[in-house]
Amino acid sequence: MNSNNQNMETAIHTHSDMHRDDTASKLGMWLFIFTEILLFGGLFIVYSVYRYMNPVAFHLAHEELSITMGLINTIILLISSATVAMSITAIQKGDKRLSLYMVGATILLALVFLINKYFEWGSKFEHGMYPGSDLMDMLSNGDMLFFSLYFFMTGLHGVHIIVGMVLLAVSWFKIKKDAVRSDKYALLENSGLYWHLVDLIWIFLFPLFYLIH
Amino acid sequence: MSKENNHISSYKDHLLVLALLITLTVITVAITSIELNAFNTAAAMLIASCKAAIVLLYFMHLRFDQKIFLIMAFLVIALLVVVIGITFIDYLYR
Amino acid sequence: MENNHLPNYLEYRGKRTGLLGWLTTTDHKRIGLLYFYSMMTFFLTGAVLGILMRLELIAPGRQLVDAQTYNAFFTLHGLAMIFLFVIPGVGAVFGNFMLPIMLGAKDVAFPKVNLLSWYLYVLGAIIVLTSQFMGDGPPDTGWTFYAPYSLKTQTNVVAAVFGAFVLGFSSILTGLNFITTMHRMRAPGMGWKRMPMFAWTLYATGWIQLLATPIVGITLLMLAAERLLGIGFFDPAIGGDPILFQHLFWTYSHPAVYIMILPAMGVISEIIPTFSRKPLFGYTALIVSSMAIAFVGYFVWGHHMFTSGMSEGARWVFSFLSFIVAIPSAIKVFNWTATLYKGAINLQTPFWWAMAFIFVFMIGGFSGLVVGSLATDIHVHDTYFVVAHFHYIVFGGTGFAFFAAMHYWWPKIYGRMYNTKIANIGLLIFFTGFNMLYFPMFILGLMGMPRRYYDYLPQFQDGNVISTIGSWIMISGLIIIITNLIRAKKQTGKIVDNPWNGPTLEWSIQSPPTLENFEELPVVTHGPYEFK
Amino acid sequence: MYSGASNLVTTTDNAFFLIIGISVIFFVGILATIIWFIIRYNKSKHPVAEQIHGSNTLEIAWTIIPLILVLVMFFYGWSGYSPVRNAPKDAMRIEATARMWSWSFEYPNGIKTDTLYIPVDKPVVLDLISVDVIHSLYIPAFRIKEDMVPGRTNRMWFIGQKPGNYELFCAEYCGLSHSYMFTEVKVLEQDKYDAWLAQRSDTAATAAATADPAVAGRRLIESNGCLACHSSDGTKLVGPSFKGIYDHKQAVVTNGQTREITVNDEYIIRSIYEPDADVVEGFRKGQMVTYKNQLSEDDIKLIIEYLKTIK
Ligand code: HEA
Ligand code: HEA
Ligand code: HEC
Ligand code: CUA
Ligand SMILES: [Cu+2]
Repeated sequence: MNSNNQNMETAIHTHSDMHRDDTASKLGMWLFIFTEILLFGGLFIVYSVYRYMNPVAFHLAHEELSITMGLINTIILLISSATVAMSITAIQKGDKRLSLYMVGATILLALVFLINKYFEWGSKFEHGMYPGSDLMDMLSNGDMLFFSLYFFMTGLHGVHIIVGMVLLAVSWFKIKKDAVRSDKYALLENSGLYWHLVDLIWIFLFPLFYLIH
Repeated sequence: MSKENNHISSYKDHLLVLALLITLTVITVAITSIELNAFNTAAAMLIASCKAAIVLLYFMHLRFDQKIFLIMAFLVIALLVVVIGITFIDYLYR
Repeated sequence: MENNHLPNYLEYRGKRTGLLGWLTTTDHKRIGLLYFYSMMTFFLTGAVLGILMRLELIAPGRQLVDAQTYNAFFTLHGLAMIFLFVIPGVGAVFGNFMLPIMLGAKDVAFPKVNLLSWYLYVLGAIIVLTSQFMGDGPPDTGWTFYAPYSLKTQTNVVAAVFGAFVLGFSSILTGLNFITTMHRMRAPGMGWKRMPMFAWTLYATGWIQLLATPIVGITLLMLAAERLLGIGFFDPAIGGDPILFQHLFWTYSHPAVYIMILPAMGVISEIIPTFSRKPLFGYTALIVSSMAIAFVGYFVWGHHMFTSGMSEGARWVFSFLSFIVAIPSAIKVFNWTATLYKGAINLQTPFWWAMAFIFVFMIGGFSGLVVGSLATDIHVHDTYFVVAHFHYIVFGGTGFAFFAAMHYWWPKIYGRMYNTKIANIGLLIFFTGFNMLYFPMFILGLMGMPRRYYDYLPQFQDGNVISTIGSWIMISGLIIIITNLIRAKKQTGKIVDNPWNGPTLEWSIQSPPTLENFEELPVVTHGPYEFK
Repeated sequence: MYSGASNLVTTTDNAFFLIIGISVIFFVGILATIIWFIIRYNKSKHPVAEQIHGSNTLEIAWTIIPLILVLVMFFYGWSGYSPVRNAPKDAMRIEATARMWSWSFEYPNGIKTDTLYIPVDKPVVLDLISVDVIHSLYIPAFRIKEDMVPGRTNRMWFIGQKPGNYELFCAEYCGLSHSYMFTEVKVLEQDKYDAWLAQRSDTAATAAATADPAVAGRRLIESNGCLACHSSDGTKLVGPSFKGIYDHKQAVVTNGQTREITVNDEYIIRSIYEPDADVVEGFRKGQMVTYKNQLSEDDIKLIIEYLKTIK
């Protein structure tokens, strides 16, 4: 009985390796991305409804945000999207070094994005604008909604940036250890997909909060 | 991957796409900085959608992958749009 | 071991044994059972609360508890029943156990994620349950958490909301896992048009789980942020719109009712062919109707808000779509009935459960039409009529299908047969009690008794008394049913591989299945319901 | 059913009977078919099943027929509901205010009551206002219900067609005493209604002008729903009892600090305008909502006079 089981153990292991299904994990990642799209979709609904109900306040409030900051961050994220895409091309071509550089660059850009965000939020905080502050309590209704949404949506986006960075960091180490390589790069590919999602969301957040009026 | 997906995008393609995206970004900033009222929002959202489509098709590889991913992504986004639309049936006609 | 069986998944010993072996398992069958045991615990918690509420309502005035406690009771009852029982429900227990086997696979696509879902489920459940004891007392908002009451009440809403959020995550991961499994793990020859109906309904369910759950997730997160950080979203005092909360809540929670019912319909679609010895009538139509329910069901949420002050146009659209979504359900009922035609009907316990399901599901569904219609819903909205509607269709639909599935697959899961005579008697008592418990609520609702009422006017007492007595009859039935099943699990004896002569793949292997399900990969050459 | 209590009863009940009627026909029909099949095609009588896979004709038939039927149902539901939305122009307006957990109705001439009085056969529009959470005004006999959402004004209208008293419930869960948020609609003949109105305006006016301020205060407390939360006999409800409250020493929590105060005029005004500023120990913040827009300082003076009388 015991030896029987032992055999089964090994049998599973060889089996599961033989049956590695990269398409399945990619499908899984896509499905997860769909979920994320709907998650932010819910917020977009809230945003558009409140914008519709308070057009003037939203217009005035958006002028408090710095377009330059937003633009810089947008470009940073776009570049990071390109670097992560190139890291995949690199690994597909077997160029481990370049791939490592590209993933590294992506993580670095992500960090710059966060630092930027930190200063952006920081300057708001300095002016006494943060969730729950007295200033925020005194805002008019529309402004309150605008800034609540601003903090909530960019905050949630920031959390996604951090998750993406963790995924990319894991991929980096796996590439380094050759656990991710030219014939087995699903992990990197999926982290890349996730990273593009983060970019995708920002592509909408940027005009919604910084641009349109 | 392996058998099912062996399209490898070139570095050059990625850089081209990046350039396109940055151009579009600059264009939105430019357009929205002039007063166009309602058109403003529409233009910004239109350009954002183009950018999103480019990211989905090229960076996220939907153009080269199995069609099923493209179909799914399209349906999901369509669903979200319909949900927003239906919600607005309430708000627009109150 | 009897009958030269190979060690089955219950006997199998891996690296870890005992409890730890269960808690670290990635075997879909064991995870299914983990869900089963934890879910039964929560179901019984919710059920006992239901019984207590019925006792309180046996007469006007205070019977057992005060108003605050009663309000906490129906909140926890709703939360436990909806989020901990029927939403994971049939899918997480029987889907996990049977889906890979029905597809001819060894496991789901992501076994570790599957285990993670279970842990998230338990974590979410624990958070919801501890919310009862922490902070300023058990939440008293109802399971719908309507703002602004949920923002105002001093009770521990944040924890409950956060628990529901975690549960949502678990549900999403299950859906993701099942969809991937169906796309990638079907055995050779098992085309989409050869998948059993149960798998198809799980496929439709998976998409709802993926695409609807995040919306409630984010909504609840916003609610929690509003309570914790004081940033405004829904409080009208700062310009928020409470109706928007309702929109977002129901954008999930209506599709969620189809998360509950679709797998249940799948179970019924498995049982009826097996016991009629006939292929499922209109297999393709049933697939289409499942997908249609999932799809159209996404757009009808506003029918919970007919009296909220929504715009006219929205009421029109939502009422219209609510009627449209009834059609696919109608198609299902007709096809089930037609499957019986010229069959060789074998009257076994699971079959009786399926028939009981159709009976109560029809009543629930028809009352759904009454509440879907504008004029009538204005009258019965938020009355006991709605309470009757959803108990008939949630408990009567999903709950009955859950019990039907237990009776159908029990021999497969444990390799033991229960006493069918006792099971039938239990069902009869249960069925009688069920109708006595919930039918009077329709009348009460038409008379105008609002729901979530701790106390009521004397003219409503008769109905309430009948209903409470019904609840006792139902308990008796349920106790008989459950003890009968537990006794079967313990009793030793001959193991039956395929007691019902079921046609689908899970019946082609031994009971209980081995760890790997199939000794060799099955090759499928025909549709799911071919007899001989 | 068909009591004719309001103009909405007939159309609503028609929709009920149509939907329930069609449903019962289907229910009985399907059930009978199932039973017939179970008996006729039982394994003992019909041991070999015929392997039928389906029939497109049938599928189409049982898609189209129910589709038509539900469209009919939808139409009846819709047309029964349409009048609910279109109030006649000349309707009488009453402002209905809900708060946890009481009702107040303000008539065109400024009178306030906690029971709804309406004249028979006259269209009445209710402006639905809530000051705290969502409530829902529900008159079962009239087949009408609409939520009262804070921050916006919903409307409902109806014609009471039969004199009598009807129940009025709060149908949207609104916290602790939701089930006690109950009052009545009194539908009066026109002449009785006029008489009532005249008498009410009279007493209100005289009470304010001449009578004992404590009586006026008591009336204010009744009509503003204070008694939903405060008893006058010492019973502890949601809020502290009014009995013996004046001049009483009380521990209150202000900004998280407990301190001792004496209940005086200033404190009572503060308690009514900013209830959350000082929270009486042992009670919960956020339950009582400000009465800033409902009660003037003069009103509160009268209330205080009344509070002084209950020792
Ligand atoms: C399993 C869960 C489930 C299912 C499947 C359904 C199914 C349906 N529900 Fe139900 N519903 C709930 C769970 C469910 N519901 C819950 C939990 C609530 C309350 C939430 C709360 O407020 O707490 C609720 C509340 C609810 C409301 C809001 C009531 C109110 O608050 O005022 C409405 C309104 O339209 C509604 C409608 C419907 C309709 C039209 C269907 C249809 O899908 C039904 C379709 C089925 C049939 C029609 C029967 C079968 C058909 C035939 C036998 C053929 C003949 C048919 C025809 C001729 C048409 N439901
Ligand atoms: C799957 C869903 C489900 C199920 C199964 C049930 C089951 C029951 N519900 Fe349910 N109920 C809901 C979902 C469900 N409910 C929801 C969503 C709400 C709305 C909440 C809200 O308003 O927010 C609700 C509200 C609700 C109300 C309305 C409260 C109100 O509005 O004031 C009532 C009142 O009678 C009630 C009663 C019951 C009863 C008596 C049972 C019973 O049928 C329970 C069956 C169980 C048993 C019969 C016990 C079995 C026990 C054993 C076998 C062990 C033996 C142990 C002992 C006897 C101690 N429920
Ligand atoms: C929804 C319930 C509710 C209603 C309605 C309500 N109150 Fe209160 N009230 C409370 C609660 C709870 C407290 C104690 C907590 C606090 O001080 O805020 C309180 C406190 C008070 C106090 C201070 C009592 C003390 O012992 O110091 C006064 C005075 C008071 N209310 C007057 C009124 C008046 C007058 C009305 C009506 C016009 C009214 N309240 C209506 C709930 C209510
Ligand atoms: Cu007011 Cu319920
Ligand atoms: Cu619904």
